[in-house]
Amino acid sequence: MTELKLDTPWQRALEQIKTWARVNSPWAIHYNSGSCNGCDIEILATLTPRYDLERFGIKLQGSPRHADILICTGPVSLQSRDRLRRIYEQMPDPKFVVAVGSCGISGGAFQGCYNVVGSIGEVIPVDAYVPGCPPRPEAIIYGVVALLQSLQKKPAAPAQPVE
Amino acid sequence: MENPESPQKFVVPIGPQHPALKEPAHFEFSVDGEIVTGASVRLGYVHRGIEKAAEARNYPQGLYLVERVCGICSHVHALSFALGTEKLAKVVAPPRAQAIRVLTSELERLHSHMLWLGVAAHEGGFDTLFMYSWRDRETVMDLLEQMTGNRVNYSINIIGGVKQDVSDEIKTAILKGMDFLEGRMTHYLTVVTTDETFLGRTRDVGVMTREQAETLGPVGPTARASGVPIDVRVDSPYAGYVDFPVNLIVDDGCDLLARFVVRIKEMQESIRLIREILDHLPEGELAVRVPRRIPENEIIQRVEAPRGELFYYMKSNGTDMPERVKIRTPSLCNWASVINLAPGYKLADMPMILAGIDPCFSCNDR
Amino acid sequence: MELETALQSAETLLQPLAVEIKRPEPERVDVYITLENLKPAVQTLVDAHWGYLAAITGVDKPAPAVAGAAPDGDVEVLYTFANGGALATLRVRAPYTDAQIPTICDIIPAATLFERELIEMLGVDCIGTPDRGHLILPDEWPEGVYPLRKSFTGLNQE
Amino acid sequence: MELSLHPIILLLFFPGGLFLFVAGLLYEWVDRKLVAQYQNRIGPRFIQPLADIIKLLAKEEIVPDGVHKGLFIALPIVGLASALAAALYVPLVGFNPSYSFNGDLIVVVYLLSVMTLCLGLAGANTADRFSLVGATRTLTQLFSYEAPFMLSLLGPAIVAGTWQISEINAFAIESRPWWFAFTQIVGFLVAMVGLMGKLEMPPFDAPEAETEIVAGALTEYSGRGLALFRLGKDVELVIGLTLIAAFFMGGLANPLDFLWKTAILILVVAALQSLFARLRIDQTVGLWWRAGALLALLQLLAIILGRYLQPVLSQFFSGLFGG
Repeated sequence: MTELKLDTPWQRALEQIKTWARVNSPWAIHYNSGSCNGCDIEILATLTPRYDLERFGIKLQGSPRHADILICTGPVSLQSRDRLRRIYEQMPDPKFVVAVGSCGISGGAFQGCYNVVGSIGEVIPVDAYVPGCPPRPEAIIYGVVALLQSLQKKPAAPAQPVE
Repeated sequence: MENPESPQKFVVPIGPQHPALKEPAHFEFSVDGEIVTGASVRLGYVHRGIEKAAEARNYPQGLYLVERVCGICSHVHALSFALGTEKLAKVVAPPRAQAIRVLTSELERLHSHMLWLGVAAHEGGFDTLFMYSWRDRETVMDLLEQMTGNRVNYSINIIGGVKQDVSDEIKTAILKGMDFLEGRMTHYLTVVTTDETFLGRTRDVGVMTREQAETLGPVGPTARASGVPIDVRVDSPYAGYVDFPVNLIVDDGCDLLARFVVRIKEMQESIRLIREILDHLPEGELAVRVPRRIPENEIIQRVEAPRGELFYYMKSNGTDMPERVKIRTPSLCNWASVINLAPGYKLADMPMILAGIDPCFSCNDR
Repeated sequence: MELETALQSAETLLQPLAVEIKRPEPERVDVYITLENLKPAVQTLVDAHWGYLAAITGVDKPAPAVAGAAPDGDVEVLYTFANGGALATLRVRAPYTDAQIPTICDIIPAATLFERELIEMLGVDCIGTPDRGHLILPDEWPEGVYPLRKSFTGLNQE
Repeated sequence: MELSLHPIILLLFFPGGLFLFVAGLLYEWVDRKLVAQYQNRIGPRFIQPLADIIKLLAKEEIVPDGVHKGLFIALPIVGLASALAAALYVPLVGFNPSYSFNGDLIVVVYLLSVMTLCLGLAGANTADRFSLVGATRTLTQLFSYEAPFMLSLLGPAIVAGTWQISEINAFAIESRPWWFAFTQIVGFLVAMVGLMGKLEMPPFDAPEAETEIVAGALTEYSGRGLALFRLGKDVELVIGLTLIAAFFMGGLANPLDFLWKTAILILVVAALQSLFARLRIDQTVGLWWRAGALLALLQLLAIILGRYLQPVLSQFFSGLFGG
């Protein structure tokens, strides 16, 4: 869809407000596509009193329709490959993906296993990787906040459809 | 357990992605109104083929892999694999290493049960207990990190012993943490047994009588909450449990409330055990040398994971790679009890009943 | 029940049906039985309330030490029962060509999960098992490919 | 306090639209912050609800297929409109309501439940399983808390002898020391719990139980529809709190009154939210019909008896206390 790029001050101001809102209230949804749930309990730990993601406005949502960020873990087992793609397509634009854990980057300890695709990047476009097995809650928070800051510079391009 | 899908039945699919499930699995509850009439589960979303991968890795690499079967009970898998390999090689780890292994597995039981207490309360909509129990769990995670260097997948085991020692400074930190947790445990026990709305959600829900428990074959706290006295630490003590005996905690409440009570009492028992281990930590070196090539042999090793009896069958063929590693995790046994007991209860009870057996999908999909 | 008495009772119970009984480890007894008296053996253990079924393990190409290994290799299935500290394992062998093993789901209903895994992982056909659906393998897994067999070297990515 | 402003300003800016949105967002923030503090967490910043709404408005709105498009778009708008309409008859910020006529209490309670009706219809509109279950639960909960909530509000109305909210508010201001919360304690409790049922706050959030049916009727909504529904809920929170404060806490004479009384109420509501586990839908309905409706009826009986015995009693009391 070609967006009519009006560069009037009103348009720029509106764009700034939209980016400010997106950066300050990123709702997340979590999907474990085959991980050993080490990363998943660290993601849940970020919601609890000591780390408390709600300070940054990040709320874990249940339905893909309500979410902006897909926090995905695990080396994408064959069974959950097209589920992952379906969830990604159910999310409204603008959407982002954070791959948590070294399994999502390169398959981690399960490289070469017969039922594993290997990395999340092969299934859906990923915006931020958080390495670690499992990464500490601080690292996960840093990854999501870094993604938000990168939004500050360039406003979100509409995601290209996944083939 | 795929029951026939008759068209007029209203089927509620709780799919791979669902806020109640921390890990993917596909449940289909056939419902009329709010009452569940049938339940079926499709696992396999987290299957990575670890048993096949273990055959292509030598023993130390296998230890690294087996720790990542499940993130919550990683030490127990590594302990079982290490004990099994030592049995294959007819080697016994030194007593100090055995005691440190038991210390770590009891700390892991504490953090796993607290994690479960939070998630089960969250399933029932009691978010405050979720937040409180996970806040207190951070103390155990700090202790584990101080002792082993990592919060999850602490890999303190090596084949033949342990890597890190327990210095006096760590000992005092653990004892201080245990005092704090003991107070919290009594608080949780009172909350779980007196809070009216919580009792409304757990009393007489998901009842499994003793006879059903014997036929459906659950293991661990789910079985002990229905009066079945099975606990590998008591039945066939392994590692340090020989010199630090555990007293069995059984409750014949048979319902979800009993499962909460059994697990909280188990945490109190773990705290007592940790204190006892730290008082009489045996002296000696930490590990013993194990040859790279393990002679041809075949063993069965059973270990008590936080969720129940973990069963390892290992077969070596003289090379430095195992010929067969069979991992039967406790969650696999507990599934039969959930699926057969679900009909009759309300749809709103399903997340609580599922959380009652503390399912770990990465454990049972391997 | 004390460890030794448990093992003794298991041995006496299974003596008539067993081809051979061994004690590989102090707390474990192995009972080699033929395919036909698998069900009666399981039935006797269950009737005597001898512990519970801990696991069904499939092993591909067992050690040639036991006589009668089929020429093109075969699968050995171990039914392990646990009673307190004692373990009793019933060992059954089935050649690749027609790996047919009678199901024990009618005696122990909870064994259906173990059998489903055995069927899809090692290609052993449990006759009469109530449910043969994939337990942990993905839906689009090709037919006839059994991952835990030594002959399987990896899913040739299509 | 009388407010003489141009009706358009009344409608669009001050107690009406814009101010109500800001007040709703602030109250939602106070509510989330308090619940977080009770749970030992830090909780969101004060601009969080504003950022949520703007972000949702800027998101792409997906209309799922198998859904009646017109209804899908219209329901959130109707829901928010009915909530805003109800705001006109309620003494917001201590000023007299912009419009009031005899019998507007019934109209306000009806308008507030139109919002829940829209939610139920929105859920039933889509084919998604979770929304269908959510819709049935929303409607069952609507029918269960409506009666006790209405009966408990009737208490002060009967004592004040009128159906007009502004007059009840004036009556409550006159009898200042005798707050209705003390004289009609049962009515106050049932009204408070009724408000929490109406806004589907935990422990009554079975219709949108996150761990059972994802987001209940709102599962399929994204972007604008979701923003309007959330805004409607916030506005209803403000209206509900003002209504209960006006009736049971000695009326709202000036903005300061409004502020500290609703602050107390939201403190109590947040505490109740974090104290209990979520009740199943059959438990909530059982609680309402067995406890709620019965208590409210007893309360009404007591008031009616009090009305007729009042002339007799007042001489007795005046004799006692010297008038």
